[in-house]
Amino acid sequence: MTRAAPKPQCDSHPYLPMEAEVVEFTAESPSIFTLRLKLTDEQQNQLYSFQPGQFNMLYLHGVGEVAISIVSDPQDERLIDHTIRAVGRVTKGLQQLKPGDRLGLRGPYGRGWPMQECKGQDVIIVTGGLGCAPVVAVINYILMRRKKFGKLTIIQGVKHSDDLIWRERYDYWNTLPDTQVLIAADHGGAVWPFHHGRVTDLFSKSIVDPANAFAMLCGPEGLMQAASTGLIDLGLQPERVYLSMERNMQCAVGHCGHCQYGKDFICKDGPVFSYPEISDRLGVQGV
Amino acid sequence: MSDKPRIAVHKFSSCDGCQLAFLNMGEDLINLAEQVEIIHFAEAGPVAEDALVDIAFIEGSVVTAHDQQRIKQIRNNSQYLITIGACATSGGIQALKNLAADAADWPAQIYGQPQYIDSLDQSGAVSDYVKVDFELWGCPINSAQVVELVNSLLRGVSPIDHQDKVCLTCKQEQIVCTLITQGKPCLGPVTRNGCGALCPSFGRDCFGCYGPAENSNTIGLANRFAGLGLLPDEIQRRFKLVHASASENQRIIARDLTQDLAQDLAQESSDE
Amino acid sequence: MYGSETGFLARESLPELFSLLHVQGFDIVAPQIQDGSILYQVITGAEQLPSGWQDQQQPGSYRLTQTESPLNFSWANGPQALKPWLFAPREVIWRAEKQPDGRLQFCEPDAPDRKLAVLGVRSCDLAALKLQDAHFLNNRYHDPYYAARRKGLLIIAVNCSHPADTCFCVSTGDGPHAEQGFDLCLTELENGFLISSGSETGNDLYEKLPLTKATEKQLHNQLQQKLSASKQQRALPQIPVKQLLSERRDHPRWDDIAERCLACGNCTQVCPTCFCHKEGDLASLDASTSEHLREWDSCFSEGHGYMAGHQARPEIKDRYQQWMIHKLSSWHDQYGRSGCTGCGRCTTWCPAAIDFVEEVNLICGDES
Amino acid sequence: MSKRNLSIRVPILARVEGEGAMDLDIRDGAIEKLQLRIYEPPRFFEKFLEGRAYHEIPDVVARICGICPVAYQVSAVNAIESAFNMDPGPWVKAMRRLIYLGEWIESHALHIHLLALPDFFGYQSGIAMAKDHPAEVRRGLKLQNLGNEIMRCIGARSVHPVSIKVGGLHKAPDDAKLARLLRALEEALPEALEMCDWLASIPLPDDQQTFNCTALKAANYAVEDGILVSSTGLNLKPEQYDQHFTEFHQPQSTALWSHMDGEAYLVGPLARMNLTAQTMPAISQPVMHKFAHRFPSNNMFDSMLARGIEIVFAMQEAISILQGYSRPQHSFIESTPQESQGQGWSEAPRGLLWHHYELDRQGIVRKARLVPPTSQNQARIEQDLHRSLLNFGLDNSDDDIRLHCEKVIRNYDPCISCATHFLKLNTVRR
Ligand SMILES: Cc1cc2nc3c(=O)[nH]c(=O)nc-3n(C[C@H](O)[C@H](O)[C@H](O)COP(=O)(O)OP(=O)(O)OC[C@H]3O[C@@H](n4cnc5c(N)ncnc54)[C@H](O)[C@@H]3O)c2cc1C
Ligand code: SF4
Ligand code: SF4
Ligand code: SF4
Repeated sequence: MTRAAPKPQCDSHPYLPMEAEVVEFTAESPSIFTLRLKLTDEQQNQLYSFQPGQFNMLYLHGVGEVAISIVSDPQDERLIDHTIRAVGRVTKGLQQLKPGDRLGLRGPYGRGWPMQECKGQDVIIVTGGLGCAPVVAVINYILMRRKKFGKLTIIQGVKHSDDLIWRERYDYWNTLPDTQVLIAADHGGAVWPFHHGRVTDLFSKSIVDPANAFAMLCGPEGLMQAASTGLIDLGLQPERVYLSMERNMQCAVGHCGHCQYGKDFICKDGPVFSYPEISDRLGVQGV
Repeated sequence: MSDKPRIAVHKFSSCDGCQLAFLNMGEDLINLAEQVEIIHFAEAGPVAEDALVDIAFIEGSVVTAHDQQRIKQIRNNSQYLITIGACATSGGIQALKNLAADAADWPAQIYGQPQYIDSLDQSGAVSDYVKVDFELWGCPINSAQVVELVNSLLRGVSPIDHQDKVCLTCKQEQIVCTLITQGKPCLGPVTRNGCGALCPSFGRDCFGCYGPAENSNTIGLANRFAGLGLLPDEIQRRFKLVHASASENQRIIARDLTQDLAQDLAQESSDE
Repeated sequence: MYGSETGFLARESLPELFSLLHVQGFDIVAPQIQDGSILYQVITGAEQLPSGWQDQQQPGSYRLTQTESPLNFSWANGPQALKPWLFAPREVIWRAEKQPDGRLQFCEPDAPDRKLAVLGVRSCDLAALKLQDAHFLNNRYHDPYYAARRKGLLIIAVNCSHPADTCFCVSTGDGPHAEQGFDLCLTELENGFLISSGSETGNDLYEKLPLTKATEKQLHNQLQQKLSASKQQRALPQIPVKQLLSERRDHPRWDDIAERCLACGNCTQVCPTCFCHKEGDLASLDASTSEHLREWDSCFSEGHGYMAGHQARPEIKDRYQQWMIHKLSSWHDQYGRSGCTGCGRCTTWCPAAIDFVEEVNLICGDES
Repeated sequence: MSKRNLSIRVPILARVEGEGAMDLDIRDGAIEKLQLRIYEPPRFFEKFLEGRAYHEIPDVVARICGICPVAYQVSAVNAIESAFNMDPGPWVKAMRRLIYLGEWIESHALHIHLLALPDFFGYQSGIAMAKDHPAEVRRGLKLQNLGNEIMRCIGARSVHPVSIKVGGLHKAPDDAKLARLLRALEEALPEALEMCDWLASIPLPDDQQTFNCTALKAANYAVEDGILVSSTGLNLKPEQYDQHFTEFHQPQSTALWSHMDGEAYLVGPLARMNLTAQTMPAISQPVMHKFAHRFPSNNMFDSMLARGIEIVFAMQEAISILQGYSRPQHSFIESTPQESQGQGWSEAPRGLLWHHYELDRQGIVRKARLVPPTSQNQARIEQDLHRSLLNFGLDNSDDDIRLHCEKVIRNYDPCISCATHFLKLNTVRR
């Protein structure tokens, strides 16, 4: 695998953020929101480019930085979207921003999804937990360029039916040609219209051709592990199964050591890995 | 009315030392007063014990029936309740009383008219009685902790819970380890950082005034102290000072170390 | 070629080296005795060098004693040497200033431009320096602060004559004598120092020092010293530790370590190759400016494995495995060799007296 | 005088250390009840000390009081060193004096600016006063911080410092830090003098009364040790304390009270100035001479100026100790525990603080007794409240009466946290 991550723009001083402005704030759910940002420096704005699956470090003044995936389309006008779940210090602070507010941004960082490799192929996307941002970028990317890709299955698993956001979006996607949305909840409740149980139960229902498909996985490690083996059993080639990994991240440039996942630094060797690259560690306690 | 956050500083059973983290701030005390509205802080002047506030800081432990009512009232009146210092957070040095078998008799032993003394058998942490939103550890806490905390609250984000070990500070500051070079029973490896490794920087072993750190292996350290030649009673006294009530320290205090050591020795000789 | 020549500098002439360095604008960092240990500090003259000091090191124990000997370097490494001078324990990497109109300005502090000559660097630390260079400089991203300090650094190595009981650099191939990576290298003999140079800057100094040609006898003594310093009690096993460690995560010895380990992180802080750090903000009370700091962190701390609402390495055992497996296994994949240069610090400075080498041997040995 | 009835309750006394209240009942134009009621719950420190090793005592007793921890530590080590027959030598004594002076500066500056002065200028707090008198309050905070800085240099921090041990200091302070400290003190000294001028110019109630004073005396103004002298002519060593001073329990109080030969007495800055001003080098200097005539004083309100003068003294004294500083070979002498007992004392910012310990062969405390300044001042405070209120006049408005009483109490800088941490162990036991 030699998919090197491209270098970001702000390279002369790898730690120094650029100033960005909040253009739009969208509340997706009580704890999930989307920040649409724009670099305030026109030149930086022109130079900025990224690939789906890459991420930025967002800085909230006086509080700190967090790694957040870019969900907008790389070809979009120069606006950079981030969908964020407010869980802790920084992200809860980001949730209080309003249009016009300024923050810091540096990036993009990391190795994104294999978008070139899977042109013309079927794609199966498996996500778990609350709205998994990194794959939203892929879904948008494929839907924007629908003809360039084969069949698309989106499988979303949630613990509880209440955790599902973007219900309309899923319903809409499901109506598109060659596109299928499958949803599972561990605890569905009486009126849950979708599957009760695990996402892996749904693989057999997918419309994609396992022999010609790429898989993109994002979610809790246990789920990704189970999904990887399930998909490989289904007939996908292991090197076509991709996973987006997560570890604590401080610097995003491979210096701080926090995002080590075995031998890899998730910030620069990932966050997206192919299954064979990390199968030796997947699901191992303490790695 | 200003829209600045309203704060209160309440005192329970304590030495007043943690309130000094405010009063010893120097210029920052005046800066702070510009950022917040101080509603109740008896030692500094304003008295309004029952006012509604955004943030209530609590110093001291709960030791009387009246204290119990008072802390509940404060909880009801405050949006955030934050303990400052060992007394409020873990019961503090007063909690040594909790470990004494005859503590209930102390007032009678001491005061001519003990019926006038309102004192519970226990010195309790505030969290024994009401929900606490955040705890500042330390005996005493310092001004830097207060400034950092207030900074977070003013920005509407949760404060940072520092819980790494004193050892990390020692090494960053290039302070020489007292345990390694002098064989002293230093509690640094199980104590929260935040003080700046003051004791080791003055050549002495940390006695744990900032309380247990995250993942504190007090049993491992107690065994090491035994290896350094400390007797069971000395080992227990190490863990029984400022945060005697903390569960990590109780693991050592509430244990019959003489028994354990005897077993260990027997084990060792049978291994040979 | 540098280093083809070896000259002799009489002990009385050591001040000449100090003057030469001062003339060239260097501050001199050298060993000092402080609080029962040897620390590296800025000194102004050769007479401030400690003499006659010897160390006894054991797992979890370090003691110094002074003898009548005139030797300045007859001890093994103390808790820290080179690392803090390049990779600062705590520094501001940028500052954010909020303008009255709400705009943010990000400013970088001036890059450090101090010229430092470090006297007394041991070969294990030279090897470690190479690894830190690989991490902070020869990586895709350049650390500007490390780079600036590195640029101003002049290294005067001293060959180890008295390794500690905790040293095992011979088994990692990193000592006891320095082969490369220095500007000057000294071997301390009874009356003075054998000197060779290892760089152009070193050569320049070498030329200017009042040296005599090394005698046969002196060169023989140097060799003897190397041979005796190579007899070390401890050794890393000469087996494929890289695979064995990561395969044996279930070995019962890890549980035994976890009972003793205090997860205090001392081993990682004294290790000359450890690079982990965390970042944080220190804001002014009025919220206008905020300094973005980085400071040393450790894989033993809670924040290292923390993720939103989840901890990757909750148990002490997980953290010890991260430390040892990274050091002796992952490092090979990351930087082409193990991350351990045999300095023994992690063993001496462990408050729980855990013997790193012994544990590796037990986990990777055949008896399990 | 009208025959008025009045009842004033001040449930929480502001700007004092610790928790106290004041009750005043006037019936038919006469004071029926007037008391400073200390209700802060007891903390039983003397009990905690039992069973602790001698070397742990400084860390335990410091936590009795966050405002004067050094006073506790020094009285304790004085007592233990006397028990073990140790003399730690002049360097150690100078260092203890130095950190103690830091505590005086910090405590006095805090009391003057944040606790007492707002009364005289009509503010609720020092912070509120800072809006109209920014220069004076900032100067006060700066002096307070300098006191803290002295303590940080010698003891690592100003609340519960960590360097004092039986036999000396754990470690000699850092030379570079001391050099910076010396410069800072020299630079700030003129500001302390200005503060004194300013304090001397503030109009005070003229409230003459007679009272007993007690203080330690030494060749150079007593701080860390001395001989007890009193206006009644006592001249005592620590071990004679018990012969003249007795403690008793008042029902309204969780603190014990103390009498000297059966009478109330005053300890603290005014008592020190009244009895020993001539031993203070500062007072004989030309810049200070103008204040000398105010002492001895029968007006309790002169306590504030006494504190100001003590700040100047403390800074000058600290400067002279620092100028003569040299690093010793050893920062402490080893102690050899023995079965023994010892008494020791020192002049806390608020006055005399006496400790007594009984130790066993290993140096474990068997019994401890401590008498803090506020307990000693309690009887005097109530006496003063009565006299002063009568002088002031019971016809004044409720608010004025209340404020006047509070002024009187605050003038003693009572430290209630201290007062309640003590127990009399030789009282009734079954
Ligand atoms: C490559 C990558 C992409 C991500 N993309 C998104 C996204 O698009 N949307 C989203 O909501 N979340 C995303 N996350 C997770 C997000 O970074 C964390 O949820 C967030 O950092 C936690 O913030 P907090 O408010 O809890 O910070 P704090 O609790 O203040 O965390 C303190 C520090 O720890 C780091 N940290 C904490 N949790 C994590 C974590 N889970 N992963 C990495 N670092 C962490 C932070 O960077 C911060 O520096 C991504 C993480 C990674 C590694
Ligand atoms: S002195 Fe104590 S705190 Fe410091 S490194 Fe040693 S064990 Fe840790
Ligand atoms: S080193 Fe330990 S005992 Fe000393 S101040 Fe710090 S936390 Fe408290
Ligand atoms: S792992 Fe231990 S022995 Fe090896 S370089 Fe690091 S500190 Fe030295």
